[in-house]
Amino acid sequence: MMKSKLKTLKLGWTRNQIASKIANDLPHGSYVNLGIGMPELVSQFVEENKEIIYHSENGLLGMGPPALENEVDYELINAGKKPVTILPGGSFCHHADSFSMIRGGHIDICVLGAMEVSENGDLANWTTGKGIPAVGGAMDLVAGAKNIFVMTDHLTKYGEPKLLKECSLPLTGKSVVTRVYTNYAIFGIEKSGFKLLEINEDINFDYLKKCTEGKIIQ
Amino acid sequence: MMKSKLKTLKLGWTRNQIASKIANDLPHGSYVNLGIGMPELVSQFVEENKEIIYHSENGLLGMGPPALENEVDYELINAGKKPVTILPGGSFCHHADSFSMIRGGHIDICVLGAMEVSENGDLANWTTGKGIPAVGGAMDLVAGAKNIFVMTDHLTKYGEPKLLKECSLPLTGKSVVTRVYTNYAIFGIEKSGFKLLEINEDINFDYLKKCTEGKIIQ
Amino acid sequence: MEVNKLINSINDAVSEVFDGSTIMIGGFGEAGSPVELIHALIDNGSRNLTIIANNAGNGRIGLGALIGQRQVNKVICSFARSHKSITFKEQYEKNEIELEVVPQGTLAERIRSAGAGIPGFYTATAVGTPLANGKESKMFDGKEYILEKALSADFAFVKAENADRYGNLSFNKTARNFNPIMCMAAKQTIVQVKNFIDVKETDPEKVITPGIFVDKIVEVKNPLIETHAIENGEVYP
Amino acid sequence: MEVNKLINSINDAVSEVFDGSTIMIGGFGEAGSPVELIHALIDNGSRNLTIIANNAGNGRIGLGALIGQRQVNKVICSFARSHKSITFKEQYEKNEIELEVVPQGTLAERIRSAGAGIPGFYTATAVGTPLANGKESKMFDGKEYILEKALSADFAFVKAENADRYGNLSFNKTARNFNPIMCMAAKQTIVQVKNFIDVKETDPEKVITPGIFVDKIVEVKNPLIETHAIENGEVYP
Repeated sequence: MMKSKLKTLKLGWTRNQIASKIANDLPHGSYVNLGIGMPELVSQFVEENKEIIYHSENGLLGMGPPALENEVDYELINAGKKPVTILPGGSFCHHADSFSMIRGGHIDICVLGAMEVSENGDLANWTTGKGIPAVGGAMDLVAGAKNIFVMTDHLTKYGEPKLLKECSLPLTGKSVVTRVYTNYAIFGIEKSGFKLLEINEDINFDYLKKCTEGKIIQ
Repeated sequence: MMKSKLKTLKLGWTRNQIASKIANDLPHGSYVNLGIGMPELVSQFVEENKEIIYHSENGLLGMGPPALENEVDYELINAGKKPVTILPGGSFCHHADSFSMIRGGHIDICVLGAMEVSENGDLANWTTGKGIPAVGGAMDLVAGAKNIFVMTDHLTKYGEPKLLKECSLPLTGKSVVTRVYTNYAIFGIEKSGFKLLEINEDINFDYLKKCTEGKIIQ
Repeated sequence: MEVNKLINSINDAVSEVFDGSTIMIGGFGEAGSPVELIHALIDNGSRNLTIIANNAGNGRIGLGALIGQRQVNKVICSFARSHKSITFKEQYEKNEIELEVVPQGTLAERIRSAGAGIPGFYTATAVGTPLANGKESKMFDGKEYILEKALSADFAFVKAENADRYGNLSFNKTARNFNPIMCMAAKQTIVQVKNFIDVKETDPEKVITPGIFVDKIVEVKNPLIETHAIENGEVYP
Repeated sequence: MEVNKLINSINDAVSEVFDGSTIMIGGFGEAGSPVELIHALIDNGSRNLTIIANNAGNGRIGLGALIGQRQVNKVICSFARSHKSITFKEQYEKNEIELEVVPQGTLAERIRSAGAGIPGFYTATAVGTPLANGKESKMFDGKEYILEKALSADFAFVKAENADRYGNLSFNKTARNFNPIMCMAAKQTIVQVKNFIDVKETDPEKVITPGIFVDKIVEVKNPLIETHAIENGEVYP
């Protein structure tokens, strides 16, 4: 391993390109929860010919785009606490009902960021172990949604791999990730490791292996 | 004991009189569930100067009187499946929410019939052990409501005591009854037995004791 | 492309039901009972069914008819005894149909739990009674509770008042009963609805069952009224 | 005599809160947060409080102010980390306030369970993580779940949009959040409401929280808007 020597080159797909690839993989009519931060980009790239229904865990199904200045209602917010809108056919519910949708396996896909992912699908994305521990709905989402898509840079800002043999940080969930989208490549999670589904055209496989601590299956 | 020799005299209070005594004991503003059958009489005798809110476990809070012929909606029924009405300020809910009101201890008083009551407050009122076993909401009500008032004839139609040392029939709940209203007397349930609160003026205490297998405390 | 869960034919709506399916049937008494969906299931002919419902059917229509057609092996319900419940009684007395009795609130909560991803919960209901036999118990703060397990199904048959293309539902009065929680607890939820409405008419504050819990909708504008049908001696098929 | 849960004075509404109370506070972020009730609690002065809420307050108003006044010993919440959460951070870093972190869905379900008379339930949430430490686990169908216990309170502080004299509530959009389930889980539920409405305006199909879960209502027609108040640097008291 040569973690510390890898450079943080802005290689591979841009964030928008990753978002677009995820958007392409959302089936028509699916119920999707987009995590706070990078995953919020995904909705912009959904093709016109399909309809996705967005869930926000604070009790909003059928969420629309962020509220324009003249649309702001501070009691119509998303899980990131930003003012949003609701689309026709949307609905409000209380927190126990909203998390029943999650825990009960009714959300088809949840897209989340990651600090670390292990080759068996463990996810760490809630705390570095320092500062105030704050989990929000992350543990419920990873345990409950049918598919967990991770959207992340392939390397940390220090150039270290995020796709590991085992996570070193406190886990959010065990064996929960089903797919990983990075700027370098897209992987499924199989019992034996990260199954390579697509690699960015500028990345060669040897470099990908060097940047990935966990086992890659071709 | 001389169970079989007791006669089924129609002594003591009428059913309406028992219902009226129970009605007097319902506090203003209380949430009350009246069981199917005899307990349904109670609501007629509530004094004008207080307001009781009736719960029907099939998802109706704020139940009004039975529906008149021109008011019948077969989808507005009570737990006995008879058409009823809803009062202003009433509301509908689903079964899980309705039984949350019961199981969560939000119903102040539930009035139920009984086949047998034991001196420690056990109640048997759902099956004789013969025929199709059918429990409905009885077990939830007795386990959940804050107070369980039993309304019953003091003797069975064969002249046998219903207030026993121990129930012989399958139980609905253990140590759940808080008060018993019969045509002969009114009892609280205490650790040591049936605490006599009021006796009908035509019943003498010796006769009451003969008609009651469980221990009476004066 | 727009999401639209409306199915034109009621027979198509139930076409995926298979022999040996477990089916939840909404309704309490006749309120909210999806009689027309059950009749379509009689046409479909699937057998060896397990039915989860509050009651065991009345007369020879709806669930009463389904049982009469000998399509049902087992009923899980709170109250199977009614003077109008003919077909269940006939078969129960001959040991030809199985019955699991569940207290009504426990039944509701087991269904809701399945929908909410909770495999088991503790309740004081039935403690000390024959219905607690064989169940694990546990003390919380000095009081005894029994463990009850989630109850799920392959299909839920539900009756609603209004539905839009997403499957957002509202119900009529006490016809709500088991319907919303059954929508949550089945792999496939099939709804018969009196009024299929435009999504613009859906008020987001007033949706009772959000569309996420609904798979198929079929419009039945004039559903049979059970009381009248039984009074008239109606029989299906 | 008519049931009427309206209280004229907000200070009277919270007057029964005592030192050492456990209080649920509704809201998710600023949506549905009963800021004026919390300010009345600051006036009331009760100390050594345990607060159950999703967040740990923002700025120096509402829960942020209550913590700033050192009335709170412990916070049970899912997300206490926010750049606007000043007072909690100050005290947490000095070990002057206790924190119990609960996953948001588990928090909601534990509250709902308390209201529904369920002392414990099993969930897959947090299995294999540090938040499962010390919790009983159990296998259901080959999968591991942990036991989570009901979370109740002495008081619930709730914000609603409309209330009638019975305490039937409706909420504004995502201000619903934890409010309805907290109403169920406390010994005494106190509601600040924007509009006190005549009972004739209550549609029985559209009640979100039935009055059975509500004890006291106080009207606050123009509640503070947290975003604006924090931008303006407002401080309470």
